[in-house]
Amino acid sequence: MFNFKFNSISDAIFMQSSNGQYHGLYVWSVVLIVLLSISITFLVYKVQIKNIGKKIK
Amino acid sequence: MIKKFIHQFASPKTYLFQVDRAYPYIFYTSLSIYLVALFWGLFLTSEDFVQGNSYRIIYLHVPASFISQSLYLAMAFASAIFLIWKVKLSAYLVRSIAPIGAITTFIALVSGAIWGIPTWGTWWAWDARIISTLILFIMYLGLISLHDSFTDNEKADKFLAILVIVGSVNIPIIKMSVEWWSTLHQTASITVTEKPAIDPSMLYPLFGSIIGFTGIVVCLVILSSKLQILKREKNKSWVKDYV
Amino acid sequence: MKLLKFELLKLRKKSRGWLGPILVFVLIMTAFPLTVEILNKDIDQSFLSVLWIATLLVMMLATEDIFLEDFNDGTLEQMAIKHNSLSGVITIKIFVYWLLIGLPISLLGALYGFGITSSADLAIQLIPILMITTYIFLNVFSFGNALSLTKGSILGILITMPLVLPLLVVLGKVVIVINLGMNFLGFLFLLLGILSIIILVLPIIISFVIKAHLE
Amino acid sequence: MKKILVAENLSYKINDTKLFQNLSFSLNEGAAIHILGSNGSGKTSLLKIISGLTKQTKGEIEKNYNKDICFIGHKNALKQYLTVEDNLSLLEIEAHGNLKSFLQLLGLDKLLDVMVANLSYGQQKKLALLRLFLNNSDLLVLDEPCVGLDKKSQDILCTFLSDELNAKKALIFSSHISLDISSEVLQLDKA
Repeated sequence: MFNFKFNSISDAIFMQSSNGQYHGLYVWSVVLIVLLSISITFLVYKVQIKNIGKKIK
Repeated sequence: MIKKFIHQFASPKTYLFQVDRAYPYIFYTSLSIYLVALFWGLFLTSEDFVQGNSYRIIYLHVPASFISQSLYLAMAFASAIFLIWKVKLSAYLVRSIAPIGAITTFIALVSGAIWGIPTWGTWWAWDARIISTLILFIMYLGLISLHDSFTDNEKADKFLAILVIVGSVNIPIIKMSVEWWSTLHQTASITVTEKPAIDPSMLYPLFGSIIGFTGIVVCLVILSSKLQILKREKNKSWVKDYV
Repeated sequence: MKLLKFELLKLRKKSRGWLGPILVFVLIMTAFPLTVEILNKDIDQSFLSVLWIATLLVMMLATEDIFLEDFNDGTLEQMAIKHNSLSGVITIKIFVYWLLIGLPISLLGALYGFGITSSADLAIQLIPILMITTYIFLNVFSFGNALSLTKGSILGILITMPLVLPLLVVLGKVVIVINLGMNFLGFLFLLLGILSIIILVLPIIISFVIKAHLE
Repeated sequence: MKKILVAENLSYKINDTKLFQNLSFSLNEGAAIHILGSNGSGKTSLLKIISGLTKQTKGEIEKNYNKDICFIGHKNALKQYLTVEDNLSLLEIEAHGNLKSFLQLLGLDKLLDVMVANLSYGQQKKLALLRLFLNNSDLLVLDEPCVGLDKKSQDILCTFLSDELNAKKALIFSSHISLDISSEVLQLDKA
């Protein structure tokens, strides 16, 4: 259950499936989009809170 | 009695202090849960028999679409509390959940579209759940623009709450009506009543990612509501002390 | 009764308010066969979807200043003070709009249905469906316009369009229901059920919204 | 003497700005209250609270009257694209024997077929007041009734209002110029 399903890093990046297609592009772009949008949102809110804090002071 | 209790407990001041204390715990636990679940899901589970490796998107897509609908429910709940007991804090919460809901719905839509390319061969289909998610996205944006177009905040709060509640009646109707169409979408992988249709080795990381993502989104809501409170109560003396 | 008469007079005297939407409807329904160069039987198929969209659009236009004018000149204020149930006033208002705009459009829609598909059955079945649909649309868009009262109709459309999309999906079924001779009455009762809920609930919500505007 | 209106400790605030606080007054049959105050002191808000459009933030208000209230605000509630006659059609005109005399008094009798949009501002205001005269309500609430009226019309308004007061109606109004009516003064200012 806890074994790596990929033999090398490049395998994990390309993610070739048993039907021969490479799915790495799709999986990794989704990962990128999710992590990016979440972290950008965090950043935007932190900056805005900081700005309004300065204004109130 | 209840009214008094709610008003005491739900003052923006106490909320902010409580939430500030809890924030780091929630953030770091949920972040680590999420990352572990993602790692597990992306590298340690075996590939799906039918969909191949692309099924791994499930660990990103399902949490987002789950949370996008739950956030609307939360908004409807908060709106009801605001309209019944006139609790200011819940009005702030409704306004601050809306943009977060829009972002998670956006993530659900985009990840679903990308997932559709290798599995269905198309990135968009006029399918029941895709349409209802798209409508949900538009509704979130509409809610934000409604609130922002009023300069009088108290009025805006009232209208927003009314629209959220009317819209919440609409969401199950959208689902039902659209499901009349024949659909491409797989039936829900996990339901409460039935035994899960996917293998337990895939289920644990999925649950982990849902829990972790929920925690992260809760942190976002906390930040957003903090911004909202600071904006709206900036003339109060306790806010100056707080900052 | 007096109020109904007065509302009728108001809308009747304002010809761009009721004649305008009807003419827009006529223009859309006349223009759409020009935009596609297809066989007659294809027009039959696409006719209904154009009909629904045209009705939707025209109802949006029609409700644009259903409350705005009365709000600007203070009539709404007077009504909210004088009449115990503002929701009753709103029901009357929407009914008048339906009488002068929704009803003619239902008949015209059926006429176009006969003209384009040359099927009398379809035309006759379209009349009750359109009558109910226009009433539902008028109610929902009035709600949107009440919410965005002073902020322009774009906002109103933006927030109420999602609310009527399920109805469009249901209407999409009409083709199948009529062509395959499925249970037409059952379908009609479904629409009537939706309408009765909306008639009961929405005016109350709208009156709540308008009272908040008057504060 | 019947009390038409009793207000106790009324307070009102908009968006955290306090307009007035702990305002108490009462209004008897046949009496009038003149609300005075600088701009932004909450005159219109108070009148709106009395007529039930707005709710006070704190305090109680007790209303004892049989027939409905009559309110005239800044907006005159006239339909610009209808004639004078049509605008009056919502009222029970037949029931009013003195409509004609009122029309003549205000100089509107020859204008019945004219669209309201073609009337001058003062004439429109008079028309709006005419609807008030024909109304049979126990409490009259007027917000700045004299704006745009000439001296003669003001006098007509005053005599009319005095008549109403003699008929045991009650009146509450705000105005910058003093009207020739016996009235209590209620000073609204940020103290």
